[in-house]
Amino acid sequence: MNPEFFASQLFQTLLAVLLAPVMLGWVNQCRAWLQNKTGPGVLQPYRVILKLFRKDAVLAHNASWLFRFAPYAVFGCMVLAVSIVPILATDLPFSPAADVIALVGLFALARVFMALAAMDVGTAFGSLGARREMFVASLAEPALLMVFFTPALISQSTALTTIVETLAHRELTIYPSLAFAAVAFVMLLLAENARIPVDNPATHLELTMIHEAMILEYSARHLALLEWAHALKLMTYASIGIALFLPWGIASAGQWAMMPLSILALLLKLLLGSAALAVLEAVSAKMRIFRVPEFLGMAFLLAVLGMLTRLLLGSAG
Amino acid sequence: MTLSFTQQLINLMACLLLLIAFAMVSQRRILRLIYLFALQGLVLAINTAVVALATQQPHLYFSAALTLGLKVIVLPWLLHRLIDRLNIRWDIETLLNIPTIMLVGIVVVIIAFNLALPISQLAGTITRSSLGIAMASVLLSFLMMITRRKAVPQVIGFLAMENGLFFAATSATYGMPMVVELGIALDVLVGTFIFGIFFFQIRETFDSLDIHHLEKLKEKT
Amino acid sequence: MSSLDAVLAVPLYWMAVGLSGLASAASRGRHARLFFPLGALGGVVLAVAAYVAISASPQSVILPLGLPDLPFHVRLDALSAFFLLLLGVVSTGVSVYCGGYFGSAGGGEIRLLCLQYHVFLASMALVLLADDAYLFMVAWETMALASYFLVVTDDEVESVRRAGLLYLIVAHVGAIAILLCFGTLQLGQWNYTFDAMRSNTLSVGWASVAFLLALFGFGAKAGFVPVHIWLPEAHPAAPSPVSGLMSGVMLKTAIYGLLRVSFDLLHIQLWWWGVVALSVGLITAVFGVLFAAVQTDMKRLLAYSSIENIGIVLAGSGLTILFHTYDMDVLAALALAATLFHCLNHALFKTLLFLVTGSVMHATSHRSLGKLGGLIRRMPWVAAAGLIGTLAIAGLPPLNGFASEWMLFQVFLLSPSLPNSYLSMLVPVATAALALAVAVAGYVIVKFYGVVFLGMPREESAQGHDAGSWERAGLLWLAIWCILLGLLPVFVVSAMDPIARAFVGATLNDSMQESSWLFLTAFRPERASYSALLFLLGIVLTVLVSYLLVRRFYHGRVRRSAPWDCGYGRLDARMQDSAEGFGQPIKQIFEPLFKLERSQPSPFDARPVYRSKIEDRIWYWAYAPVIKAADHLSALVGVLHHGRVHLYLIYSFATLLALLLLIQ
Amino acid sequence: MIEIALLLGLPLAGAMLLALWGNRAWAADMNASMSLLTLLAAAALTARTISQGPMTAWRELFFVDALNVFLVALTAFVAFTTALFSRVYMRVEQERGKLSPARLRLYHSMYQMFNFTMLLALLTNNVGILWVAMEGATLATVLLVSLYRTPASIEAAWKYFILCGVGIAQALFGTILLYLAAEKVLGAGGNALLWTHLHAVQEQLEPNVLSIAFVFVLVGYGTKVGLVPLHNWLPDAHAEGPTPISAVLSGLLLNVALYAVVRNKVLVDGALASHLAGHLMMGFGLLSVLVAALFLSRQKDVKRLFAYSSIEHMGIITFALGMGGPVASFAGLLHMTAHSLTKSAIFFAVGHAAQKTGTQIIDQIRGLIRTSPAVGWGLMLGSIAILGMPPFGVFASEFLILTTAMQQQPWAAPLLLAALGVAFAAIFSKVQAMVFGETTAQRLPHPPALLPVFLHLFLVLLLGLYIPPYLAEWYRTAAGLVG
Repeated sequence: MNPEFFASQLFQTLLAVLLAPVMLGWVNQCRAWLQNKTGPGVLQPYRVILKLFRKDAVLAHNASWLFRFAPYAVFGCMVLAVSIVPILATDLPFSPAADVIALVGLFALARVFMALAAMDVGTAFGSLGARREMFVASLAEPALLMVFFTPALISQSTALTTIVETLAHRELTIYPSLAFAAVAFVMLLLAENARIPVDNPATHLELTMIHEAMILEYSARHLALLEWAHALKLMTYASIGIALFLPWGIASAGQWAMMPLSILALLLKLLLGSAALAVLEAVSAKMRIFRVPEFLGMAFLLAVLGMLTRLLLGSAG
Repeated sequence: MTLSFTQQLINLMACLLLLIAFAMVSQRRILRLIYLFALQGLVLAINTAVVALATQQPHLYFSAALTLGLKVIVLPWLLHRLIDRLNIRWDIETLLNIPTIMLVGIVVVIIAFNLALPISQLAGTITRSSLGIAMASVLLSFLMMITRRKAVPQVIGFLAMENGLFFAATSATYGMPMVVELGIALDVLVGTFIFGIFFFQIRETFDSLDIHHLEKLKEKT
Repeated sequence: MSSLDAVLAVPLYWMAVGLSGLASAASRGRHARLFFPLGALGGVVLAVAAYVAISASPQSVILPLGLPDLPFHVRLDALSAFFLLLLGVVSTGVSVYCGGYFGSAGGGEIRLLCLQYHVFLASMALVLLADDAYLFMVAWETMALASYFLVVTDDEVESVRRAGLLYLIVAHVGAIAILLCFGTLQLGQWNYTFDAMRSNTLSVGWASVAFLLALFGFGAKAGFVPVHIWLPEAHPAAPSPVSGLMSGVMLKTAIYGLLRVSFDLLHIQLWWWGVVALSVGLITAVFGVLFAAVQTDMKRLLAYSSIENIGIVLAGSGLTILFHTYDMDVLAALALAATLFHCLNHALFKTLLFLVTGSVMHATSHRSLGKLGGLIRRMPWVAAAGLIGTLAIAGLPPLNGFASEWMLFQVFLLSPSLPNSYLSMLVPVATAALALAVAVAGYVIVKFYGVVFLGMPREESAQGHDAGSWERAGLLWLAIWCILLGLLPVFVVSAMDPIARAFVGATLNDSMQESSWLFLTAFRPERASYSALLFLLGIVLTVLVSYLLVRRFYHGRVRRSAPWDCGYGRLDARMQDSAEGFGQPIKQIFEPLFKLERSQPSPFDARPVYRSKIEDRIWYWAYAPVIKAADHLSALVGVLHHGRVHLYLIYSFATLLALLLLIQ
Repeated sequence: MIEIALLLGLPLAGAMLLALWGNRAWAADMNASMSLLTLLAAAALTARTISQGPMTAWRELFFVDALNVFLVALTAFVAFTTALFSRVYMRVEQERGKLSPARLRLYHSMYQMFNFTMLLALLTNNVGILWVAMEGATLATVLLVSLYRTPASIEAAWKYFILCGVGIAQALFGTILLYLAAEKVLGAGGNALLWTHLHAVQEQLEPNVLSIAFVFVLVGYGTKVGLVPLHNWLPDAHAEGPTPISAVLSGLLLNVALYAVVRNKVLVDGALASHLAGHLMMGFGLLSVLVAALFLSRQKDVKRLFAYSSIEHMGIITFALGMGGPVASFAGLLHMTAHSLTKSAIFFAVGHAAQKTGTQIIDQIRGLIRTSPAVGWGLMLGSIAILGMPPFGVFASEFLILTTAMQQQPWAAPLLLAALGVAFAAIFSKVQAMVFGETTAQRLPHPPALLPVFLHLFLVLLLGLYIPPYLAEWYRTAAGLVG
């Protein structure tokens, strides 16, 4: 494979990594507006991360190597994830290395490190957060797989690039099965990224928090990496959603001319998508932890229904 | 067709045997039971002798004599001495009441006759008609063993059954070969002795010959 | 010397080692360090010879032993070679580990242990080699017996005895079922060699009977629901290395038997067999993982997770049967490869984890998750090995567990092409079940690792020391294999090509086109591909880059302090989340599945005690009634033996009359 | 025909001598040596039969073929090993004051007498003598069952005597009927009861009579085999008698009784074209297996437990022989051998265990491998063998029987599966409790006689792994005779 591939790969990855905090900032900004607040501004996440990097790290006495290693692992996983998803163009040298199943595995890997690190110090909060995280994930992960499998059935492939190629570049057809999958995906996005109604990133109330409880022991650069990884995760999910459900405008192999256009398209989509997300969060309320299974169960069901409709309607589905 | 005198005689004996068998089943007094047993043996011996006379089978004379010696004299005498030593002369209570036993006995006899019918067709002996009776008396003494509650009558029933078998042998086939006859006789003799030993063992262990002492070995539920 | 001779020599060698171990008078430690490593040598030889034999053509030999008309037939074909490879690799690690483990810990007379252990290994090898029903059954039951004696090593403990008893009873009933299955297969000409059975053509009905008998019989050993009941009892009871072998290898011999009967000995297959196997497998998988989630004993937890994995394997073989019956042999080959690959992977990481629990118990003499914690600081080696096993069993890339599960998912995604519409409708549900099982498995194993190795010790007594060198070596061996198979799956998978060609008549080259050492593909590369190496490379790269950047631009000063306690100040180990706590959400959601009894203290209780017991409903549904019925019947017949001689006479009298009337 | 003379003469002489001096110190050794000589004679006879084939002796009064010589060898062997075991066992009993010298005399002489009757029953060619010998066996053992003179033992002996006596009487009636049928063909006189002659003319025998005769014979000898529902004497007698007697009862008497049934079955099969006899036997066998399996779980006395297991195995053998055919009969005979050896070995081990703990109650025997590993492992391995676990011989025969049943009588297969499962659970749970765990046993005054136990187990193991060709050939011919 020629160097241009790597160039595009590198470019996309860097773009995503750099864009991620902005997107998070944008979502928060929209929420602030929706709640009639001025809001901290779009660049707030950058400031937070930079501030954290400058500080000295504080570790618990009994924190083990796992605790210190976890942030890097999680960050690495997220970078890898975002570089697998075709955001701008489908000719990524890296994509054959991992398909959607591997992508889910990647998220799981990050999550497991996160949870283990949270349990490492042995505080009540950490283990509680880890438990809730893993528990939510144990229902969200199969649902996510199901969501991926619907387009996989359509495009006869689990490789993201192939999926996007088929969905984006064949003549426009409406897939009812994808509608189910899309709804399910949005629900999962909320659950997996610790958004309302499943989790509230803004709270430190132990009864409700999940993600925050896990990273409670972290500080300085470790925390910075985790926050960044968190933003990256949201970014990745957003771009997956784009790739699967609004793939139009993504440049296919070798079309360098398309690139600027697709960048514009991407930015537009992200802008709108995040705004929609903010709206969604603003209008819904945080639910009790034991409502979450029902919520995710619903998502799971929808995803399976998507597959079923696909099989039922055959190629039309 | 008219039966020959000997044949009539044999049938008469057979009927006597059946009668005695019923009498034993219904007998309440142990001493009488022994007498009846001796009587059975006597009839058996006579019957054998008659058959021997009629068919000129030398060894039958011998077995007649054997029967006379063993079952009319020795065994009754043994038993008599036994109950003298153990002085048990009182009445025997049975499990069922006598009439019921009689009824069951009748049924048994009917079955026996029906079973014996095809066989006695086959048997070419002048005594074939009595085969059914033989089988009946075997089963009757079986019945007697079932219904008696004391040890001694059970043994008498056992011996009576052996008589029935002997009768069957004579009536069906003019008796078994000599060797077998001797062997059987030996077994019976030894058996009776051992029974005698048992009476004393049981007596000294349970100081009674009532079998309901011998009902301890069972499945604990 | 052909590879068959080499393979055949190993069980004999093991027997010899066991017997000489029985004879030797060395002190416990030296005895263990001498004989178990000797056994490990056998394992290495077996692995090498078997790997060679996979690609070789089947070889067979007849031994001068056995029944008059039925000498022992031995045959080494690709399938047996593959499972022998599994046995060899795993047993090597376990034997090395035993050298340290039995040397100091693990009760029981070391000589007997040594004998039983090696007989166990040898019998497993013979099961895989047998080519006639008699040798197979002999080896099979010997395996059961040897493992039984190993399970009841600590026979003073009442629960251990009960577990062993339950295990042997289930195993024996299963064995009789297998025996009847062979009885059906031999078709009445009393030729018990597998060759003869291959050539027999059974009617559809009898074939189904044979298959169901095999499913039941082998299931009783493999632990399919509902005959899994012995498994979570026996595994905790046994010494850890033995639990490892049982769970890692012995369960696989049952899978081997099932494959042997349904693909090799039976000449036909019916599509509904596949459906039965698939559904039983998935039910088993989900059931196992849910029960694993609520366990508080680490070995019980692992035992239930074995049930889960066996269920997954069974589901895979079910799919294989389905594809095969519809002549979609290319897919069948892929499914078979995935199934076998998962067998191998599960053998490796499950054994590894059992050995880890062994070292933990060895160090802390605790088995309950409620007491352990924080061992990562005291036993770094074991913790590291345990982490690898954990990531592998959780199905996380780039380790081996993920590779086989990836293949299985690919197979499931291919199955909509089944001609029967109902079946293709079944598939999404099946996939969902599989996905659920895999995801919850991750939950379970995080609970396991987190509670055992992370946090703070929940009891002061649970302070361990790290494992000895022999134990480390054993752990390391298995861990390395987990990584290797994860990074280079293609080597193993492509080695299964002969099996696929022999059993489903398709070569893996069609079902995994352009698989290279780097890329594992399913069907077509553009359809799906996965490269663990690149994957790892990516992660390592990004981690390195980010680490170096952080180091470069910001000083990495670190201050140690007490964990943040929200100002409460009396933070202690008891406040960590317990194993029960971890299981609680699952308990909450899937409540109807479990038989729960909780005793919760009242708020005014001076010394509050919280106790909750979780039991398997299936015992009360399936087993208790049977036992009750048997007792009832035996009470009935017990009345027969009444003690009165008159009655006995009446019995004979009645029998006599009845028969006489009967023959009239 | 010197071997036969020795075979019958030695035990008889032994009985006479021991009747006089059976209470001496050397009596036990003499008992053993007599049995050894008998064994040697049996070996010689076996060798001759293998070389020369079937033969008759003394005006055809005796008859030897593969079938009965195989049982003769087995009988002599088990009798010898049991004598070895009883040397030690009985000495302990005597020192514990359970036996008076007089009773010891009785025991030794009757032991030899029992051997004599067994061998006579096996060797004789005359169906009538066969009956006499069987009755003689009852008479010889009945006093041994009540040897201890405890109420329980007397009761057991009484039941044994009455039930077997009555049963045997039925057998005699059957024999008479057989004679009646035979006499039509062979004419009156001794020859009409000679099995060889009967076998020669079996097709001409009147079927109707023979079927009735077989019913009587089956009920008669079946009582001694211990077929349900005629089995009720068996557990009592096994439990209450001295352990060596339990061993020979289980190991020998049941076999010989079954042998008597089989000999008659051959004739009946010849006379009747139908498979009536076989079906009757299969029915009895299956019933015995099922009922015995159910009884097993209720037992509290270890010897009763294994007595019921004997009933179960006799049921299996009867079922197999009833099924017929080369494989099933082969398996039946193999099972007969394996069962005799294993069961007697178990009784040896149980005897020692009971002496150690001073009780036969299962709940009071615990942790045998702690005090005396040899006894414990003997019991454990023996039970494993009797439960049909490979690589022991019992498994080999059960393997053949079950697979054959699956083909010929599929309806019976699930029943057998259930019965074997229940039996396994019942026996193994009790044995495990006795062998493992904390112990209650104390030391014995004498080292236990474990040579017989492990000798038997070794042979059974051999049967499971390797049956030497000539032995196999021998089984085949015997199976051919059984039909």
